[in-house]
Amino acid sequence: MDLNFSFFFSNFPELTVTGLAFGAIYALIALGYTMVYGVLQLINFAHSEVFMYGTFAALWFTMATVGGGNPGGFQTLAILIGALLSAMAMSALIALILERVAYRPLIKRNAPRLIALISAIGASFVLAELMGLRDRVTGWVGLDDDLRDYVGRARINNSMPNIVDNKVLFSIGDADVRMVDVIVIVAAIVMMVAVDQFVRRSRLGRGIRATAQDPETAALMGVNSTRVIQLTFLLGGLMAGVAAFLYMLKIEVTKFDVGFLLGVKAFTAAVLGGIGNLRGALVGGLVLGVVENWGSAILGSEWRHVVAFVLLVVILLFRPTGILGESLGKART
Amino acid sequence: MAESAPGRRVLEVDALTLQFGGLRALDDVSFHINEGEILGLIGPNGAGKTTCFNAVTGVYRPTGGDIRFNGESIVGRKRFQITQMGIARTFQNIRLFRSMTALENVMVGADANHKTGMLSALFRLPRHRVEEQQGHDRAMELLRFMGIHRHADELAANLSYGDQRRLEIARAMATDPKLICLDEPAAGFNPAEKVQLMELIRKVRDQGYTVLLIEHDMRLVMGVTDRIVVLEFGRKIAEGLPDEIRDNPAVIAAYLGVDEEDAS
Amino acid sequence: MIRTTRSWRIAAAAVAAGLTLAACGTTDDEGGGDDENAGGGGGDAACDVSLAFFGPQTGPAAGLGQPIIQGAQLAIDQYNADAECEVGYELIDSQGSPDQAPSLATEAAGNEAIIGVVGPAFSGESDAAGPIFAEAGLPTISPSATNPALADNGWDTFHRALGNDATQGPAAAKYIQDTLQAKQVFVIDDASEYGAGLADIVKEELGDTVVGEDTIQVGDTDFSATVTAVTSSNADTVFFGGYYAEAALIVSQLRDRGYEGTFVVADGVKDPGYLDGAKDAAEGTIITCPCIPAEDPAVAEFASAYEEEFGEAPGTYAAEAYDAANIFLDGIAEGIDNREDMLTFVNEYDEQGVTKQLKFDETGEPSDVHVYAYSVKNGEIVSDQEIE
Amino acid sequence: MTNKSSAGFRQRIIALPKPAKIALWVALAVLAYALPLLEPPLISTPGTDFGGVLFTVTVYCMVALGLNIVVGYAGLLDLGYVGFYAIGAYTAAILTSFHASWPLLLAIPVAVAVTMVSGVLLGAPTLRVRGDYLAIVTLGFGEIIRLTAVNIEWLGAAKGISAIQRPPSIELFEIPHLFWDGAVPLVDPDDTTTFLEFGVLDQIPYYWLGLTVVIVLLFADRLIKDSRVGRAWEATREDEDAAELMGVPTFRFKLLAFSTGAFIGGLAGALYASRQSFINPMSFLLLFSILFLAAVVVGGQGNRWGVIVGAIVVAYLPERFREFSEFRVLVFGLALMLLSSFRPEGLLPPRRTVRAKQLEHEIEALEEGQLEEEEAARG
Repeated sequence: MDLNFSFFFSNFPELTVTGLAFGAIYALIALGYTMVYGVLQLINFAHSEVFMYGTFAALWFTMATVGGGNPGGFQTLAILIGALLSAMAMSALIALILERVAYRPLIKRNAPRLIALISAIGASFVLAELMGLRDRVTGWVGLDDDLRDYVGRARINNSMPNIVDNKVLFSIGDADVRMVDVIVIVAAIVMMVAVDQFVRRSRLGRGIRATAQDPETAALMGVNSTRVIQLTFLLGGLMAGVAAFLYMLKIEVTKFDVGFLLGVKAFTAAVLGGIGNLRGALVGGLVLGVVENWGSAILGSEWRHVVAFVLLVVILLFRPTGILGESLGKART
Repeated sequence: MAESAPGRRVLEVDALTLQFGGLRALDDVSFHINEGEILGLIGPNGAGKTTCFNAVTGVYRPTGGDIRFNGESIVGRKRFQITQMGIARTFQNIRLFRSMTALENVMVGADANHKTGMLSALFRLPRHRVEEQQGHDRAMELLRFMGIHRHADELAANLSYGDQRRLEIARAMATDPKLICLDEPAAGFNPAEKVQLMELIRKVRDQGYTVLLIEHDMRLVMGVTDRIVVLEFGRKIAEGLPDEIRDNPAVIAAYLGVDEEDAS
Repeated sequence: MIRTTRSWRIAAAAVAAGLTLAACGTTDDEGGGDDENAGGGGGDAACDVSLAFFGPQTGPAAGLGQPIIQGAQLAIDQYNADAECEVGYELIDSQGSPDQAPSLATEAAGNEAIIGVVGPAFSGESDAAGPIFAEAGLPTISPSATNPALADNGWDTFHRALGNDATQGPAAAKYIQDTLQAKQVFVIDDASEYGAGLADIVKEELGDTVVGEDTIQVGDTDFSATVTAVTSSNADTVFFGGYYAEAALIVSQLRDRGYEGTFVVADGVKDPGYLDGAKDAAEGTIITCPCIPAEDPAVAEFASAYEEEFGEAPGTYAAEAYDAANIFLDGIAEGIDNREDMLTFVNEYDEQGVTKQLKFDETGEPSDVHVYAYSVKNGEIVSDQEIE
Repeated sequence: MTNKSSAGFRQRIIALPKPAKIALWVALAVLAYALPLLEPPLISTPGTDFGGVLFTVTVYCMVALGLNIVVGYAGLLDLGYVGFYAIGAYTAAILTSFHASWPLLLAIPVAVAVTMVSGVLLGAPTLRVRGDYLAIVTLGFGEIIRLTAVNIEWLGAAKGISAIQRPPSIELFEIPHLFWDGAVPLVDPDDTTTFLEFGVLDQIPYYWLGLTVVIVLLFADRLIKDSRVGRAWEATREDEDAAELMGVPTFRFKLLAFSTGAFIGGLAGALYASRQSFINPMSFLLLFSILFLAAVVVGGQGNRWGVIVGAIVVAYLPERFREFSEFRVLVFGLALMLLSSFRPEGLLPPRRTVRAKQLEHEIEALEEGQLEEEEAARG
């Protein structure tokens, strides 16, 4: 393992910007983990699949509208917005279904948290496999030929038409900062701020915070806990949809099992920032993205994931509740 | 302040101060407990009784001052070590091992003084057998003493509220303590049960334990304790025999005035 | 007696499971007597025999298994179309993991109807299953396992229908040096047995012209650190040892960052999935492959037959699988119905296949491997030249 | 009322005299040993070797028993258990084949010791963090172990390590298998297993070895559970602070649980490597940690028989129903979801949980009855 510091220092700005861009995607996914954890103290293992369905929604929408080449101009913008909205709608839908099917029956019975985790793992397998077997599933109803472009190649990478010209926007030193990275970082931060403000200021948001702090008292005060939980899943789903759209913009390729690794990383980011803490998710995501990139530069990309997990362990040893601490609810014992 | 009941000092709390951020939960509190006595620790809500308790049992680390048990400082020791030295406690909100049986709960307490490890257990070495037998016998004895031996094989969670309180005391006694700290053991009891409990606490003391009792109910405190320490806003405002405390104007002002109901 | 009845039953079940069971010979369970000669087929062709595919049908690597399954399927379907006795086709799904390989191989070894195995697909499962096939004398021809060490285990039954890393690596390096005249090469691998093995050989051959290297992980999607490393190294050529999924992402992200050097990859990338994933970014990619170009009529015929049957262009190693299956099928057509004869037949085989001249040396390596360079032009993989 | 009848069955078994009980257990054990020779229809696995599948089942049983100590007894959520399994397998592989050629019987104790030490090294800093954090830290650990194996040449990298030693054989006698003609079992004199030859083609001796280890572990588990150690684990799981204040050195016991779990995981890994004779990082994916955890929870964490059932469900059913092939994972996922909804305490919950549940139901029923009465009275 040779340490390549000269490369790291000479390319510091570029490594940081690209790291931030991917970290922003982690952050948006992390939001779903952190909110559900804050309210239910559950690791929503299937949240990764909520994200994955969003990537496919963005992909399908773009495929259906782009047709031949890149239309350019205003039309491109319309397609982008459409893809964003379909990803958000799809992810939100999946998140709500998940809540209804995999969680609510268990929450009602007050099942142990570990059981809820197992149910979520099961749901995650089911969702991923349904996507991976979509050619078969549509085959049962005889639609596989009509939808071949969409459901074919079910178990391998599916890629999106390239619609954004990734221009150099400006340069820091001799490092170019490009369009897509800027869109991703800015969009992610805007979304995070929006959610943060929503949870802080709106009535529904207060309901979320109250339930996170003390479900029983919140219920006594007239907060409808089922609604709050639904809202939590909905918000997490919407943000996963945004993440999915930005991911497709940046990476352009998705697959039925793309959620797994990203989900693990996003959950790591949530814990890193302080689980249950919305701002923590943002900080955790960005830190994770940047440190992964720095670590890959110094040690080689093969150590990327190892760097991420070692970072997590080190942070938890020195700050057992994450960088910003837990806050959506309380510091639980 | 009268010093009554001569005897060795089991616990000495010396200028104990505890600070949480800007909040001074305990401020220069000193008192001691003599061997074989029942000391009541009282005060209005938020006076720092449970905080004091937690400092004595090692849950909180004092910001200043010292706590000595049998002349040895316990500050900085781990909680289980303090228990093994001979201080046991119960909890204000019952904290039993809910999915274990009553007997097992008490045996966990008895295990505090045992040394059986993995290998002894695995190969059923003599140590395991001796300690297991001893722990079992002691636990049954305590359950009988508390009058709940019929429920020995029931899950702790399934016991009645009163029995759970008794089980907690039995579990604490099983650690073979010199000092046993009871944190509001009568909370949630009806008057008849409280009388029974008073009897029980005296019986505990008669078995040779020293008792530190936190209690809200003045009648219970007055009836059972040998001496009383009164806290208010983290400071000790009085100490003495029950009769002295009853007539102490500072206590009446601070405590009785504040919370009539509790004082009734 | 018991023994034969039993294998009869299994054979029948196997054939039924593989494809539709045509009225082939007698299926009289009781009187199965000497099933070796029970075939009612025309000519000398053997009856009641099966081939097996051993590799990932499901699981994370299913995408790589699919073209292999279909390649062999095509060969068997073509054979069965004119045969009196249909050859069965068993899919042994290892999920690409060596975990289940021993149990699966043991079961396959116990099923005497199986006289040839197309696979195992990966080197890992080959390592785990190889000793069992060797012990059972069941000949295997892998269309895709390229770890050179596999041939050194002394398994007589082991063959592979493609060049190993040690033949392809030097050819790729030679092309980079002689044809591309590269001065500065950046080498990337995906840490897989295939990719890392290949990249190591290329690095060794290129020596000082290698200005940088990085290792990614299969399944990763963001390669920004690697891309930064490539662009800042001023390399004029990038070699990637790995499969098409990651290759497509890497080349896209390289081009996206404005990198203009040549992208060189090996046969694991020669898949329609690469063009689909990388799109315009794939343009100009050099792919080395120990496989005959499609301009060859036999190859073109295979490609169109494949596309007709499965509705997609042949993916990575589909042609090798087709070749491997055809070797066994030729043996069956000559009336071989047991493993021992099949093994001898395979060891002595020497025919032109779709991908190469199919002939094995004593370790089971193909003895006559030609490596060709292909390039991506106008969204298609076209042959460039043979690398001498 | 299946619940009642199974409880009745249990009561009847408990009521049996001790010698009868022992005889029953011995009979069960003999049946378990004979299973691959009997090759019973319906149970035997089509398409893959029954003996080999049974061996895999025993490995899962070991792993589930080990993980049960960590998760079920001590209440520590470990999502990286496969890391220990990998360390055991790799140590055995390195010592018997890759960098040395020790005999396997010497390598296994070393592998187990190395795994235990790694358990302590991982546990000492991380067991202080709270439950859910521990989950993600252990998950990271599992991945670090795998990625290290992938990326370090000295550990064989992605190519893996082959020619791992098999256990030494003592060939004593041959046992014929049965084969079934419909429902009629016949002895098949051509198909035999040599006792005790750890060969290439016959997986049954490995199964016998695995089964023996599982039985030993079951005994050990029972001895440990019914002792100060088991009580300390349970008390820690139930209420860590209360346990500490009752004189239980909880950290020490958590570490003990962790390293005991690691011990068993390492042993399972070493045996697996030896049967496999080849390992590479593919066998230690994060997915396996999740499957192991599923085995423990599905069966009923905290109950040693429950986790055995769970291990059988997770390891055996997918092999038995290979014909589902591509839908296997889908069906498995569905099963996990249904199970958590309809049997959240696991297939075989600890006896005490059963008792508590029954009581709860009774109380609920009483309350409901009261409510109805009240309503009726009002109406």
